[in-house]
Amino acid sequence: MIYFILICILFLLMIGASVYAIIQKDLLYAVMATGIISLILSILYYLLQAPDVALTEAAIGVALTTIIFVITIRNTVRMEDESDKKEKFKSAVK
Amino acid sequence: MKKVLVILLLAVLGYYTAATFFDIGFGQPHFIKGLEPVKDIYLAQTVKTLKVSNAVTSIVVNFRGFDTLGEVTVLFLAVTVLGSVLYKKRHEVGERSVLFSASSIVTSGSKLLFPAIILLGAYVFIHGHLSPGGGFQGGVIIATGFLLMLLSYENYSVSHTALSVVESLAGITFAGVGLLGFLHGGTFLQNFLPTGVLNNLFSGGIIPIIYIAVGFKVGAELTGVIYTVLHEKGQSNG
Amino acid sequence: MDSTLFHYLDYAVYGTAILVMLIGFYGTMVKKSLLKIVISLSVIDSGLNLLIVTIGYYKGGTAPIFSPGFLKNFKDVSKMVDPIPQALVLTAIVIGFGVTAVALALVIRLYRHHGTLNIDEIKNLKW
Amino acid sequence: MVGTPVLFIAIPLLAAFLIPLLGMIWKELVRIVPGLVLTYLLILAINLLNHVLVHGPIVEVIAGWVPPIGINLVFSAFSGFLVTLMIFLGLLVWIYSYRFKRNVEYEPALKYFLMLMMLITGSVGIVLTGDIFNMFVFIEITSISAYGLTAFYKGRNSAEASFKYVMMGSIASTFLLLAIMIIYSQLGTLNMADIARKIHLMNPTLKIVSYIFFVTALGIEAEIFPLNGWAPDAYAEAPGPVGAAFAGIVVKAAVYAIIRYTYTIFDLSSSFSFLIIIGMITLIIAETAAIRQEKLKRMLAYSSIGQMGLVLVAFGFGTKEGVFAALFLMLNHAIIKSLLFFSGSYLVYNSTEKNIKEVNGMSKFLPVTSLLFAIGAFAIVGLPPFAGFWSKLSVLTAAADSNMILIMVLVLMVSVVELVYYLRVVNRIYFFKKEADTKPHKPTFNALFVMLVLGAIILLIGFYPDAVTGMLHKASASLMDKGQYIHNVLSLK
Repeated sequence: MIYFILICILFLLMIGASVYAIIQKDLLYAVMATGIISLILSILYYLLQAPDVALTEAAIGVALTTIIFVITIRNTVRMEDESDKKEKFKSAVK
Repeated sequence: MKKVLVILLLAVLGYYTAATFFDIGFGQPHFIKGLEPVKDIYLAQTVKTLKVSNAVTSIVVNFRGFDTLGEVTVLFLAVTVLGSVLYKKRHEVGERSVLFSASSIVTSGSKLLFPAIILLGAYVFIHGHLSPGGGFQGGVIIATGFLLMLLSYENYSVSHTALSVVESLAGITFAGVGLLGFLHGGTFLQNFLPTGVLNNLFSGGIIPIIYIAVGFKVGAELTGVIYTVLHEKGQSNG
Repeated sequence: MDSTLFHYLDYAVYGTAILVMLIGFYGTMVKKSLLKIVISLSVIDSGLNLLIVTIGYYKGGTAPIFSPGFLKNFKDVSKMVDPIPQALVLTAIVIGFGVTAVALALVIRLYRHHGTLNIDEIKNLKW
Repeated sequence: MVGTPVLFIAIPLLAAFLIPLLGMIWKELVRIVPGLVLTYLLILAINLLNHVLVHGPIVEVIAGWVPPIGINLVFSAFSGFLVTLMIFLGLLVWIYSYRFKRNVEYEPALKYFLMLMMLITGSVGIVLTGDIFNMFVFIEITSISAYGLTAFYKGRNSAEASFKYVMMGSIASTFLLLAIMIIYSQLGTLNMADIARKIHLMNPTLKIVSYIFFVTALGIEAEIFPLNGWAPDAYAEAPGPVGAAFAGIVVKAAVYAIIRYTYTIFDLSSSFSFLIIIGMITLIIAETAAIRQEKLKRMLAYSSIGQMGLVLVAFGFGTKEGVFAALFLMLNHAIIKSLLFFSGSYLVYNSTEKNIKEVNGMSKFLPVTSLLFAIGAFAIVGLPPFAGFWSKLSVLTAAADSNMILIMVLVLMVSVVELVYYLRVVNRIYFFKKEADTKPHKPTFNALFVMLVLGAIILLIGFYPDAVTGMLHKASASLMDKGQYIHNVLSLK
């Protein structure tokens, strides 16, 4: 039973994260959401008896893809609607 | 209006995809009865002929090794395309973008972790035929090690020449081992080495050799991707 | 009680994967920001990969690794999950990463030229 | 045995990995080595094709596992013909761009030639492979190099065109993987011949769904109507020779894939009329769009899309004559459209907009290039005595044989539209006054050589079509014979 609830929570989290990744205006948060999708995916792969795929997804999806997105956002704009272009990543972090 | 149309289109697509996959069913044998699926042959031959413990490795490197050659080429091409798309004349190359200024805890911590990460990556791809993992996973782990160093040290740099030499040599090893399979009247990528004993480190014939080459290649390529993108300091209005 | 619940769970895996894919498709078609489109493409890839791995799964199967423990206890190959979808997904993930990197490089260059990522403002070519 | 088909993949890959190292020794090697590789492959292809026409298809096994276990390559008369054509065009594109790229620096030149070689290798792989997932990998190789080549020039809107292409391409690969997995989940195999043998056991609904996914995915690459939004931009923004490579090599490979799925793998009775319908829609819409274009390369791109529609129509007849006509069209289209792209990019060489009106009066300054462009234009419309006449004639006779008079009439009407917009350009070249601000650019020796070779081939086929028809008949016979294909692949021990 507890197992069931756990898996259901994983599924709901994954759908929630993907919806969040699409509707969130702040691209940095959206990218973090894709990172969370990958993390949940790699747990699911492990549960589906695919350890090789889980390892790959954890390394590529969570680490590399996310960091490339973050670097791109750093070099371009952070907000989706770009209403004020001045507000860049760096000033927001500090 | 457009959104409604898109949602309608996606609803149709989703309905048919979902119907198809619910039809296929989850978790039970779904192949049509009476056929012998290839996976049974793969699993049997993995132990019997190739003496490899990890069936995914044997498929990726041997049975469907040609796919892997293509896949490595895709990554190689991605690095090439990245360099071509983001190419700037030498004097225009900007500084590296710095995501954050790292404190001394981060720098010394990553210095400490870096050898361990590289070691883990090497372990993963050397043991690719025995345990989960392999060339891709190990290569990616090594690339994350370099990523850590690049992020925490502002002036840490990887020699571009060294990266491309490693990449080329690993690629040549892969294709060359493949061509050596023609020895003794064999075919491309055919195993020509003794296969050893199951679950030993030295087993599986050419599979560990190819996976180690793939590991080096993927590591060098992904490091190259990160390095190229990181050196792309954006001007606000270009 | 438990078994019926788990029966619904069967459909939940496919449902989740397809839903994630559809959400990604929605993003690629509706969103205006180039980066958002690339994010949507990577969401599609996630859903697709989950779908493919799920096809290879058998209930109560073990991972396709002939470890010494497996050889001692089971010796039954049919207890293993299908390794082929896993091998294909391995390839697909790496290829997807390469495509994502290329797309992001193009995004950076478009930003360098136009100073914006909004599709409506970049439209020099007819879409 | 003179060589094996796997060398078509292995040698270019080996060279691609070697070239960055060789470039460190002597920078000129970066330009020379791809040409040497392509020359060697062309010789190999011609040798193998001669062998195959006499002795029957070669099936190459990889990694020592016979089909359906391992991956296999099939070099039949049909695939061999396409491979030879592609490598020949690739070699011409290389000769054309060898000096064209002189003014480019070392690093972009290295990347250009690598991407060009991989584009050709990927397309050859699509044609040769006998495994559906392997085909997916080669499609990805081809499309990634195409993305890079589209975005090669900095100044124009190339990155935008390329981004569009990336978007469509990613969606295409999603559908392709879905279709592959549906088939795998039912039949448990990925080998084409094995699937073709077992496909009748599959649930019809699943079969239709996977066929539609396949055609959607490949239609994006093959420029079928609702999915070809990327094509005109990519053709217009890519460097001139790359446009020729797209029209002559990439699209051919994608069309090959559609045909292989329709003819060999799926035995759906309604799929042939489906091909005719989508081909006809593509043809009509593309040709009417071409007449409205103001930029030369966009016009050529729409014309290329239209020709692909015509090829699909011809394949859709499902008869031996139809297949023969389609293959003849593919051959002619590859040669003629390359000539048009090569000469057209010199006619508008120095302009930034590449508008059609900038070709005005070019015949006085570039007589040979203008003449060759005119030959290409007349040939692609199908005027005698050029090569295009015979292919269009064979399409019409094939339509008449299948009692499809409506199709015949429509094809003729579309040809008139085609004639109008090509004549408009030729008219401007010969009878208009040169615009004041356009500066003609003399073609380099290599470019002129390539164009003359292509023009000579057009005239040769025009006056003496028997030079190729024998081979085309054998190629179409090898495509139609599904049972023989399955037998050849699966009888290996």
